[in-house]
Amino acid sequence: MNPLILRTSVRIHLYLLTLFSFYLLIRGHNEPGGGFIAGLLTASAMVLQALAFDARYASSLVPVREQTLIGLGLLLAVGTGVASMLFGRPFLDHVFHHTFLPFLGEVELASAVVFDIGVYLVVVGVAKWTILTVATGRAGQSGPGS
Amino acid sequence: MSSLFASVMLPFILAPWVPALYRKAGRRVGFLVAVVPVSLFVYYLGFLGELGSEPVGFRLPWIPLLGVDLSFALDGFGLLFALLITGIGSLVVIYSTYYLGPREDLGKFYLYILIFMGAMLGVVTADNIVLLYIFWEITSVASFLLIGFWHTREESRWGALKAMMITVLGGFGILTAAVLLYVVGGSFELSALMENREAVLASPLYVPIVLLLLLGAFTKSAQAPFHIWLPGAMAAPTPVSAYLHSATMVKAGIFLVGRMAPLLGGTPLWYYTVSAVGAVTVFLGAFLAIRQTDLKALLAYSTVSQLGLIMPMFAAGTEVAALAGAAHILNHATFKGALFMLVGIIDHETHTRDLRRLGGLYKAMPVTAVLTGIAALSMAGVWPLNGFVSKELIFEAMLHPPFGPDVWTQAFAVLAVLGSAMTTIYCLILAHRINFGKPRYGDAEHPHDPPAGMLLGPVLLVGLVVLLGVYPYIAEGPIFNAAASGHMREEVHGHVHNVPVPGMPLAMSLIALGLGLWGYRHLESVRRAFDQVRPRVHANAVYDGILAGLDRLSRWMVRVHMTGLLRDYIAYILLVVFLGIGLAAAASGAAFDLRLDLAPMTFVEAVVIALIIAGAIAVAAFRHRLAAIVALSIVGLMVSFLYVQLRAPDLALTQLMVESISTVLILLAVRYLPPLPKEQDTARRKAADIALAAGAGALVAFLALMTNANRLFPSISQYFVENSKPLGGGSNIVNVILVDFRGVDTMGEITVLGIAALSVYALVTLRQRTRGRAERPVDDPPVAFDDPRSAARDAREGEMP
Amino acid sequence: MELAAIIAIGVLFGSGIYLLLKPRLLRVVFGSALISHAVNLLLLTSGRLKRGGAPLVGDVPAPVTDPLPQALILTAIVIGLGTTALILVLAYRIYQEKGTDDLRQLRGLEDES
Amino acid sequence: MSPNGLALPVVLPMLTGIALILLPRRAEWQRRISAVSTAVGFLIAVALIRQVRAEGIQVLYVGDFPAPFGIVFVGDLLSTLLVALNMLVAAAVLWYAFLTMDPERERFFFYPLFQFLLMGINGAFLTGDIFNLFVWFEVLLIASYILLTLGGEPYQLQEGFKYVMINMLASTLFLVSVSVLYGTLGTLNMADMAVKIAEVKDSPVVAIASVLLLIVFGIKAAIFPLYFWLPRSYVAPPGAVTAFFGGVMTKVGVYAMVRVYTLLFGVDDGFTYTLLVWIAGLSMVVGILGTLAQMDFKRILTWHIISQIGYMVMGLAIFTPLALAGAIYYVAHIMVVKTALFLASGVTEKLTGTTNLKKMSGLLTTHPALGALFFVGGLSLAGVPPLSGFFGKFTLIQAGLAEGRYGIVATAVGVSLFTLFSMIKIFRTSFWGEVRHKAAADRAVDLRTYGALLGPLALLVAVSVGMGLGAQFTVGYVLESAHQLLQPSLYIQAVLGSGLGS
Repeated sequence: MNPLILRTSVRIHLYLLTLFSFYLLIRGHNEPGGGFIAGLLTASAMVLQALAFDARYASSLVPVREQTLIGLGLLLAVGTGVASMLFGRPFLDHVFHHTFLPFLGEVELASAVVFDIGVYLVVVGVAKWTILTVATGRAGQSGPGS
Repeated sequence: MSSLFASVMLPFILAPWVPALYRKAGRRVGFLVAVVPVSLFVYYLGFLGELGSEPVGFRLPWIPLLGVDLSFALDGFGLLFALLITGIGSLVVIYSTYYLGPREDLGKFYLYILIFMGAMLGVVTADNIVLLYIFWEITSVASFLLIGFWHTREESRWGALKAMMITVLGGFGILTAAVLLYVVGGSFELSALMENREAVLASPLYVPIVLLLLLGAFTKSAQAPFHIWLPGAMAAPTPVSAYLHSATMVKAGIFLVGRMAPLLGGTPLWYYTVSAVGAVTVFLGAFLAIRQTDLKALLAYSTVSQLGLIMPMFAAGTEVAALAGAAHILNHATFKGALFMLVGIIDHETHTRDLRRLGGLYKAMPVTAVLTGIAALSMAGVWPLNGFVSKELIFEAMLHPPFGPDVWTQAFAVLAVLGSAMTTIYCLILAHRINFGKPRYGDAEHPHDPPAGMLLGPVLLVGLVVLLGVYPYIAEGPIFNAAASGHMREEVHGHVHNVPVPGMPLAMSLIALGLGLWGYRHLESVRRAFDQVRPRVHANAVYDGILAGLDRLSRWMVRVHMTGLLRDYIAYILLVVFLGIGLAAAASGAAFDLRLDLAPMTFVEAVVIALIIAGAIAVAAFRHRLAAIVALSIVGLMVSFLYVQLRAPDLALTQLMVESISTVLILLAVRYLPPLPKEQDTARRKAADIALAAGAGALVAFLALMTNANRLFPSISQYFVENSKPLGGGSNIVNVILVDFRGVDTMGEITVLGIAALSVYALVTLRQRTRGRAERPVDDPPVAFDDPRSAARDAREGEMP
Repeated sequence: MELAAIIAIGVLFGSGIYLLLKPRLLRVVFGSALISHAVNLLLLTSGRLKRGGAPLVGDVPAPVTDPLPQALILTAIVIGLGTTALILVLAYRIYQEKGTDDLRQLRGLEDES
Repeated sequence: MSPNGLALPVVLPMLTGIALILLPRRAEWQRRISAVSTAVGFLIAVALIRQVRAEGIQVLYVGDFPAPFGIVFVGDLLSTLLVALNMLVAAAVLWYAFLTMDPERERFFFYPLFQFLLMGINGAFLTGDIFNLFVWFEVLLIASYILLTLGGEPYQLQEGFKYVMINMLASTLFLVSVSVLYGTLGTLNMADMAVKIAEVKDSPVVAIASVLLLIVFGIKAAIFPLYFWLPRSYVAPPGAVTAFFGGVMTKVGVYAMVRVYTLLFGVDDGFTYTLLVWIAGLSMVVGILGTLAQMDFKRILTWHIISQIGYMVMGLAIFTPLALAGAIYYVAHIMVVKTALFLASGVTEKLTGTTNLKKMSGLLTTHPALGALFFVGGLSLAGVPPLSGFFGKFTLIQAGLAEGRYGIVATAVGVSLFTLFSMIKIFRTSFWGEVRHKAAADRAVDLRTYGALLGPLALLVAVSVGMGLGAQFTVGYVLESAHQLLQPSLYIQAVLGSGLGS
């Protein structure tokens, strides 16, 4: 296959898959989907990029350090729990509130969604980092040391 | 009597400061330390004449939950020991200041000595058996440290270990006996147990209690066959031998027998066991002493022998025996303590303890020689020294056993006389052979008497030897009778005699002396004769054999099953699972209920499952790694397809994604791994593997079937179905469970993922080998101590960022 | 259905164990992957299979399949992914350091007395 | 403090770990933050203990979902005690790690990984849900995998791989048992399970599930005959890691065994008792046999772990309040003392460059303070009075003899003699003797560093001595918690009683 066609189609794939993964993430509370699936989907989009181009390019598409992604994701997840504690509620007690967003229809602004976004970020970070590390046999963007 | 408690604690409290004191005061530290035992000695002297069978006590709750309190009681029996501990302790502390060279670590030495002193005082004043045991073990530890004081010598290290192992073994006996007593008598307090004496004697546990307790006593007091540690302990500096291993610690076993006798004694078991062991020990100790050429070893065996003489006195339960025992404890401490110090002086002056290289010492060091002679003759039981006084009593006690004379008690008496005869022989060696005759001074040209400070201890002790021999009445009431009373728990009014009283005991003494004299005159032939009679079984050989055997067993065990092969380890686990589940199923006995509750299956599902099965077998069978990977991903895909069929859309999606990502990972990783070679498994091994694998598969299938057939309770998941929307605000129940109902699981799970990513990164990136190693694993080739490489490594380690 | 699933579980588990017994690192990794499939299916069958639709709450109440095992399996799958990645990397790092992928040569016995 | 306090021992290390990942990897920051967090964690655990003592068993319904549906965290006397000890030991080990960990490992996430390990362990202690327990096990395991292999030395990798695979198999078996339990009992909440198991006591399913769980936790706890992974894998990593693993990791398995046997299954039938008592005896004997031929400081200590687990199982098997108290006391004692001894081995390795006993001697002459600390720690391990080890052994002997279990008591006593033997072996060969290794002054470990290295060691030894001298308090506490464990209704009541109403 012509590498150009491959690359173009893969790039289109990337945008489509990423969009789709956001969709899966948001609707996950009501339909099949959720943070894991969305995260894994985004990760496989990046794997495609890595196969079509190279690992470094693929990783540069998400210009955030992997460890930051993971850290932030974990922070969001545990943060919802801590937040509920700060409000005097039991740990990880989620609140939700229905609202209407354009294009997506009725969506609830649930702290559970924040939790799920955390999951998503962790999965993306982990998948990206692991694949890059194994693919290059070396560190990804984050070299040792600060 | 809180002062009693304070007196026991004082050495412990002061001990930790000694090393610091040593750094300040240097060699004079000994005199400062001596203040402790001297003042304690004075304190205990104050009790003289006050105490008999009625103790003074002190009690402080410590661990009432376990029945262990700080309860102390001092009676005449304990007082005798306390006086020995502090009195001889004072002399030894002063003596050691001269004995130990300027380069010795006196700080540590006196630290250990003080700890020992406190512990020993604790042993003889504790009223709670567990408390007694605690102090008992501390004496073992202190003795270990003191025997090993010259730890650069192999024999010190070896002797220390042996002493520790054997005495601690006995200690465990005491502990176990104490707990059994608690089970039977409901208390650890001796005074409380005395009230329940009948229950203890009647209990079926009485025999094990006695045997375990005696194990403790025999090991500590070096009774045969546990005597082997005491000669080894002679590797300690001589002051230690004088203090711990002749005057005090080795008498702790005797103390224990004496202390427990009112509770456990009075039975044939008690009396005959102790007497038999004692009699054998008297004989064996003396026999072995004669064969020694090292003066300290000779003294060590003689101590063994003498302890065997005293021990049965506290098992008899008669007044005369109690008195004899009490008197001989004191007397033995005086002459043996003196002898050890004197041998130390001789060693110090002539640099040898080999009696073949010594002779005519009287000319060179007359004071030492005279003192040695007097002390040795006292040990032989020569009138009018104190050894004679107590030996007469002992023989008399042996002739009046508590259950009447029988063939056994006569045998004990004969052994005792033979032992005494041999005692006479080696005492004459000490008194005569090294002091007179041709001058032989070991390595020294002109040995001479040591400074007065060093002689202080021996002079005082030999003074006592003479005083108590000539006029024993001075100690009769306040010490001997008081101690006997304390031991008997009733007032004893016995009498000692300083002049020979015609009778059977005197006859026995004379026979022993006569035989001994004859033997000494024919010493060489006696020695030769003794050398012929080598015991078949050496207790030492047993000890060494046990250690060596365990060592071999250990190596064998590790070699046989710790193969280092993952295969074996997995197989062990599986075998344990098979065995465990088999046993559990067999033990529960109930019949299995196999009423299956099955859902219908569609054709598509059947095909999917068939593919999964085929794929799984293919993964296991394929040798070509790419083929195996393909088969593996087919299995994964089919599993996710199965999830779709089984109404699990979220699972199907996740599995699909995970499958693709892990396939990519495997493919990437495979680049770094070599191709799989043909395996040369033997047919047998392969069959074993297949059998194990098939068994494991069958087991899991069985568990699944069993679960299916035993749905004992309805599931809680109905709650999730009902509340997903109202409580979780979502209609995808699985997702709501994940983020809401069981959000903690998810939190943990993404943490696992995060850690995995960190790990992968760190594993790949951090390569120790390329930049040297910070900490080497132990299996590396040994690096010499002065290897420049290791120096460089240390330099790296030293710098902290 | 359950019977067929159970047979599949048994075969998956058995094959996985068979691979764990093999000396090559890669095959051991494959074994662990098969075993986790087996266990996930086992968890699924511990609930009842196919007793209703997918666990989504519709407007009309309808029986659904037990959602709880599905949630548990999801957790287990994700944990499995993490572990697999780690094992893989460990395997190839061992090969890099020791120059062999044969567990029979990775025994660490020679250093012991 | 509301029951939310129970989440803190999990949340705090997690937040700390996250912070350490997000912040620049500067060694000082990493150290300071983890030090402060661990110290605070310890204080929180102590506060939890006080709360449990004052108010009884604490239950946190995570997410406000009632039991048995949501996940619960349960703090009773045992679990909060173990959390506190975990944090205490962790603090000491961290202190040691600050001084010894090489900069490379420090930069490669040692500190955050350590925090995640703490999080997993605390979670395992606190959770009241069997699947959640699995998750915490996975958290602590995966953190342990990497801590064991971090640094990538060949020996580490090779032994680490086996460790990982064996634990993977154990986790698999754990999931198998969870699915059996869920399939038959329909619940995951342990209190709920206890209620249901009590109704169907005779079902073979219960017996099989109990044995499966015993095997799963037995692998983690390294009981006989499932210990073989331990002796080699624990000697591979750096001193600080070995110290923490040796002190704490296997005790999580012991805790889980104690929990399921007291809450779910009980040891009242002859089969379970026989099984446990044989496991206990053989663990003791095999563990101690393993030490006898070893001539390596760390290896002797690692083999000991197995024999000491035997004592804990012995207490569980006898199953009286006193016996269980002895087992708990032993767990606490070993966590402290074992870590201390491993730290001592680490310090000697720093000083001499080896753990091989044949290659060092005379340390008592050159480093008397280290010698004293090791000696006291070793005696404590061997159960010499009045140190902490003695009271654990004493309580177990008392409990065993009161029940007439003579065989196991004899084994326990005999094994402790050889425990002493092996401690003395170390002392004899490496602390006594001629000075054969280079003096500290010649080596890069200067006196100040050496003094600092003794700090964490001294802390732990002091705790051991305190535990022994303050036995009235410590034994009282473990007795109280044993009573609590032997009345599972308290636990069930606390979890389900108030939970059903909300």
